[in-house]
Amino acid sequence: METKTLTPPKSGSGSGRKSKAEPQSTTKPSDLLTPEDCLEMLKQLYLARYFDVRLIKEKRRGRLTGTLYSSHNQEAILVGSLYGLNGTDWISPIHRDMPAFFIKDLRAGWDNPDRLGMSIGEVCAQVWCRSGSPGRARDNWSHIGSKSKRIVHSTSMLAGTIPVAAGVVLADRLNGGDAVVLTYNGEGSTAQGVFHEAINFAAVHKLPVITIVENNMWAYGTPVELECPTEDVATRAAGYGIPGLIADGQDVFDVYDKVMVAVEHARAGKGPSIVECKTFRAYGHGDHDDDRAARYRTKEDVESGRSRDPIAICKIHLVNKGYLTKAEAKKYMAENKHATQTSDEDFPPDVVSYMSKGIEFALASPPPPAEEGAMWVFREEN
Amino acid sequence: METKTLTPPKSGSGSGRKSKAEPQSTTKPSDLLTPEDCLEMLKQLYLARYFDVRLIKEKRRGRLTGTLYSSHNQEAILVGSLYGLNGTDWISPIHRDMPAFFIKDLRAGWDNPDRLGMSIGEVCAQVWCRSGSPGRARDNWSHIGSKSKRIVHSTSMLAGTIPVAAGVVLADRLNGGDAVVLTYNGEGSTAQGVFHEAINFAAVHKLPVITIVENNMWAYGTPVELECPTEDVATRAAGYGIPGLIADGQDVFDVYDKVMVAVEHARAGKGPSIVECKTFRAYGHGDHDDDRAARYRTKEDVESGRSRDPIAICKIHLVNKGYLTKAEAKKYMAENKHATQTSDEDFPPDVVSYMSKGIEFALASPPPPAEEGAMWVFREEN
Amino acid sequence: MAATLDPVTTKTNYLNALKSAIDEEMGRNPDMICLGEDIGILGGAFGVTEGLQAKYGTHRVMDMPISEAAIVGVSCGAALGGKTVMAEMQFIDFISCGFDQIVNMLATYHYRTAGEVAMNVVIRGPAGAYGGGALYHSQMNEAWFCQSPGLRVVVPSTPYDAKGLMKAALRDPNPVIFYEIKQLYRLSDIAEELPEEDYIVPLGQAAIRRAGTDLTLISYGQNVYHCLDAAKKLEDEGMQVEVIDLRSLVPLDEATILESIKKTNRALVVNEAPRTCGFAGELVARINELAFEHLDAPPLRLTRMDTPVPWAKALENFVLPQVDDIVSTARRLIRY
Amino acid sequence: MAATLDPVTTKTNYLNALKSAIDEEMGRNPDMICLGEDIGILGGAFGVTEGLQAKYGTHRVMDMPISEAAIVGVSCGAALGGKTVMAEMQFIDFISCGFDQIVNMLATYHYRTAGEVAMNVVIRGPAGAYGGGALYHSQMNEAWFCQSPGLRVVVPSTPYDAKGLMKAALRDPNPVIFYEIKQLYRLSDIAEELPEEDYIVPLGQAAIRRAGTDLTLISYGQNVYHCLDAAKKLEDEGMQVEVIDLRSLVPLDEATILESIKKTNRALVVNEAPRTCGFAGELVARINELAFEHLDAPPLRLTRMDTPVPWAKALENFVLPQVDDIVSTARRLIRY
Ligand SMILES: Cc1ncc(C[n+]2csc(CCOP(=O)(O)OP(=O)(O)O)c2C)c(N)n1
Ligand SMILES: Cc1ncc(C[n+]2csc(CCOP(=O)(O)OP(=O)(O)O)c2C)c(N)n1
Ligand SMILES: [Mg+2]
Ligand SMILES: [Mg+2]
Repeated sequence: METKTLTPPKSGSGSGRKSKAEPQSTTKPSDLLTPEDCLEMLKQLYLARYFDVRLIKEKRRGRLTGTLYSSHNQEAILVGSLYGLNGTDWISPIHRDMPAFFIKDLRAGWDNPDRLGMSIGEVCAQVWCRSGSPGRARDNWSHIGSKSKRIVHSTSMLAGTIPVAAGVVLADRLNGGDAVVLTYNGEGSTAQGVFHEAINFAAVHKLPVITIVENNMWAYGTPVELECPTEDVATRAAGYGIPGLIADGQDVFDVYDKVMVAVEHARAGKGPSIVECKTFRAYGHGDHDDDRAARYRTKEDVESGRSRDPIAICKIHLVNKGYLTKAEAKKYMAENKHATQTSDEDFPPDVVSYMSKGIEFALASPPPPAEEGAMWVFREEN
Repeated sequence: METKTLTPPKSGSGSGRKSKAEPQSTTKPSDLLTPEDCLEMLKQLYLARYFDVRLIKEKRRGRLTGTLYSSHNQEAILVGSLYGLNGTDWISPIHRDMPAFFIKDLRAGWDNPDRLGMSIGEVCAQVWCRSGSPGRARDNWSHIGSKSKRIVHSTSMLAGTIPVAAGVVLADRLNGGDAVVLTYNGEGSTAQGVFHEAINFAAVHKLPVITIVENNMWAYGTPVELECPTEDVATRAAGYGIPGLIADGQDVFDVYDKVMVAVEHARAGKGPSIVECKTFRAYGHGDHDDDRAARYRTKEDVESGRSRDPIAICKIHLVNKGYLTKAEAKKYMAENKHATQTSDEDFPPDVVSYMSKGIEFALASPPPPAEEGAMWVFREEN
Repeated sequence: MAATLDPVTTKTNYLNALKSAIDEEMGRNPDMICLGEDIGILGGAFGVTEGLQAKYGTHRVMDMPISEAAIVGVSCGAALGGKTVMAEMQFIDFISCGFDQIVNMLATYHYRTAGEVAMNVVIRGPAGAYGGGALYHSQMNEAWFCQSPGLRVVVPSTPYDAKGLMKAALRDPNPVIFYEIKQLYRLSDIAEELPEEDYIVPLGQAAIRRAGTDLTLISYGQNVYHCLDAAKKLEDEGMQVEVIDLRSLVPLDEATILESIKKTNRALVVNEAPRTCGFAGELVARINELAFEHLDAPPLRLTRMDTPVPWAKALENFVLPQVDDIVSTARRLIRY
Repeated sequence: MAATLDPVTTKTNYLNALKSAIDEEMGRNPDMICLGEDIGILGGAFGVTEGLQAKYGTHRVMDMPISEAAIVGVSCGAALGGKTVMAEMQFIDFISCGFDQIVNMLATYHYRTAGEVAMNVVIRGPAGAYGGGALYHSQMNEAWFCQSPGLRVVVPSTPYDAKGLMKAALRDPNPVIFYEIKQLYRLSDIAEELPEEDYIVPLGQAAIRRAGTDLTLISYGQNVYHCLDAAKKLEDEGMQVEVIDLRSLVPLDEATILESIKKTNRALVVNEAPRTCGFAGELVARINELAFEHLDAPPLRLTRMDTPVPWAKALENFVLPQVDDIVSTARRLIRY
């Protein structure tokens, strides 16, 4: 843990034009977070990491089916972007965002049954392909959602949820609501046509659509420079005349700050933003790709890309703020480790037990009965 | 003809970032045009106008089938953008660009059989739905093209030719060529996803794709502000880090200047540009829409939108340059007239006869025989 | 709107029937919105939504950018947010530009969510050939969507059905692809008096347009009229042909088809879509499954050739089924 | 590439057969290029293009942005510019994102230009269910393209065919949609020795995988193996079933189908795609048209139910045709 790792790769607005949404004063939204908030965010980082680490291990033991798209090293984007939302806000996570489903509105209480996020049990039931999944295991992994919890259900088709997200906040606005929607997309996905169509539409109508671009430098086996012609993906915002913000995706508070600027902008009726979060994909594209990824990315690149662990960076902030002692910071050392190098002792016990209860819920849930394959093609009642 | 009408609505670069492609010196490409060039451009404007006017009249007499998307008042975009091209460059016109098919490489000689543009007879044969059309009247109006004349065949699906245009110059580059491609699109069409996908791809690979945006303020019955969130459509370029130039679409020389900057940029391997040409749609979206358009656009808007006739503006330039006397300028007065108010006397006789010969060619060409409907679904020989 | 001026004596055409269906549903359902290109200020390319924006406001009748994928995707989102959505494709041919959002997002939403979320979305647009519209203003591409489970597919052929099916579609919780036959929009021959009171035509019920005993002609959309014309000619030759108008393809009214074939023992399907993998072939397969034992001749289909729809009229006629083709094939089948 | 190490004793799997076809065509045709997501640096999600970029350079093997519409459209443009193009869809399911460019631009180019411009483009990608891939990694959406005139549609089921059909497709001047069955990619059971010399499998020729007299089973892709398994079980019961592997759907080898049915007088089509408007229904219709007089029983089809492909294995099995379904339906048909 050296302080130099706090330095973000870059910051500011990626759009050519100066963003009107940039904070004007020097007080950042994160300055207003309480010590409890900050410690909660650290704990959520642990939870997101533990969830991923645990799944990696379960997958290696052959207990899970389907592909695992690890969110390791990208957790600060999820925690930082979700922390400031209202429960009634919408989100649309994609393949690499599994923890988002239960981190949404987690602030409202980890065991609060009324919070507007999925339970970790539901998410585990989905991963374990059980009927306790919100989608009854009819589609895989991240393709779950919930109308009541305000989570859009994605398909596999990248960027395909952005127009849906625009539609859902359009409906909310028509109903007099003030919800915003956060859509998550990899940098590679921003090349899709529907990304353009949806953001253009949202910009014309100033809809509260915030596109979080998780720029982890790779889209499967293709580096960002073959996906995007500009240095920053946030530059895409300039084409729509909307703010294009860049956050240090390793720093949960910087993500929080940039997203809250976009959220305020959107809630005030000023329209969409793009928030690019600079990060780095820790492993292969999916777990099936781990071996090949080790060949198409140099060891040095991977090491430097992963040198700024979001848990470590969060701790530095908390120590600097005086919310955590150095000794406390060293109590659980999940950071800077490969998933398989970690043990449960590297995580706070309540994090481990929360996830374990989620798995218990999943395992207690039976697989869906075969006949369900033919059900729900249509809604039959009127 | 008042000089105030020379004032363009706007100029400069629409992208947020200062375009690297802006001319550095004060000598504009059009300053290097010879008097013959300038007079030829005026004649091409007359020809484009006469073609349209004649078709409007023929259509009203019930002699043509299909919809006529008039290019009236937008001719300077076609003539100005095409004039500086090489014959071996590619173009992809769309519905409102019928004159582009024969204006391409017209500079190489109106009666030059080797020029790399369509003959006006072929274009007329297409409009009259005859077998002499390059597509043998299998698809309608602007959906013609020619591999040998280097014109991409469009479908009706707006913006759909941009990736095709990118592909054709990709092939040319692989073959060691230096061709550029001009793709034409209305401002409304830039909302399509494939616009984004194609330009993003071209920008990543610095392919010589120039997108001419004919911003005539309306997409059918929808005003530009409901199609595009920025004041200038050229701003879309900023999202790709490419030049976004704005031309006065009523001024053939300004169009020429901006397009030539983009062409040089592209030919030098620096990649794509967007050139927005500000103009105004003279009539309804198509001739079927004339009556309704008169209701959804105010009379004042239409009058002011059409107050800057490209023929008139070209003449002012030529008079100012000393290439045309004021008397000569008044000889043919096609400008500032509704199509039905013009007579053949408003056009130079060689323009009228050129078009008339084209129509003769068309009428001499038989309709395609019925059986051709079933032909050419596949190429059968190997 | 002429249709509402004097409902007792004024006949309503197909287009006005659609217009009044949408208007009435907008009136009775405050949660319904309309999305499409040029549907507001202009009132639609053909005028189906004329007057709606003035009546219901720009927030309920939205002029969309030229973005079919966004139109469909935004419709999905609005439906997820509780709205009923009418989404217009300016021509049904352009639906290909929103294809992924239809087959992978819209069609599957209810299935994927195990019934949690229904997509109350009607995607409608002008369709069909025989009008010189060429490749991209003539399509009947319903088979793509019949092959994509989760979508209802509807094709009315009369003003009464256009109105009743549109209302049923807008009230159905499932996504519907609604084909409007643009050649019928203003055809005065088929204009008819419509009930003043609210009515629907339920999805999944075919109509027998003409009773007969010698052969069952099955079609929908514009081809229904070709079948009726053929039936008249065949009657002159002494043959009694039954004409079934399917009206909705998904769900399909198999019972009516079966009943008819039990009586006629012969079937001919007429369809302007391309032959291979079109709905005509599907019907032939179903007739086999349902009624093989009742068949005295092979169930046949007359379709467009496997070509696009060409522009020049002679070419268009050549590739599309014509009344005379129906007559001669029907004759052959009856004499089989 | 194991396949080329010792061609005499080493069998080639389906994936390596494809790889060598593309490699050899790239070698013999300097005007051929490959476009796709992750096909260069990575060598493709499944490795079909592994090593090609190193061998032929980044300008002939291009890693494309995640833009299926651009991949197809750029392919059209490159073909217009004289190139032969192999365009990969990372999964065939994503073809929906490039749908308009395929059905309206690519498929019609030769038609629209009255034969001036041929589109020498092969769009290929991994396809098929039975692998737990769920809704978006399991599709067989070939019927959409069979319904879109101007496209050839090919589905090989063996390494020999995979290589021979790929080469034929890459030499065919027309656009081809090429379905690779991903469950077969590395299946060692079906690996086989391939000729060392150049060969093609012409498009439009079916293969009889097993001769029989009692019933004709018709399928393609993965279902061919289900049919062969069923045929074995039926043989144990004393029934001789003929199994036809279509290999290409457009063009279709009608002659082989007719010959077989003349002999067996019964046909069953097996197909993992959804039922309504799938290629199975098309085959049933064709069999009617071709061989009605030779049929002793209705030609039937076993298909996926009209549902998406669900994830959980029990559900997936439930909606897809299984060997036992084929056996019992075949038995019923033979005893009809
Ligand atoms: C439309 C579409 N095309 C291709 C794919 C296959 N695919 C899945 S993930 C992926 C890479 C995504 O990269 P990026 O958007 O950067 O997200 P990351 O995986 O890096 O988080 C690709 C190509 C897909 N899912 N959808
Ligand atoms: C994909 C697609 N959607 C819709 C249409 C119908 N349409 C034809 S022209 C047009 C308006 C085009 O406006 P713009 O791009 O500004 O060009 P303009 O006609 O003004 O020159 C529309 C909506 C189409 N042709 N293609
Ligand atoms: Mg990425
Ligand atoms: Mg316009």
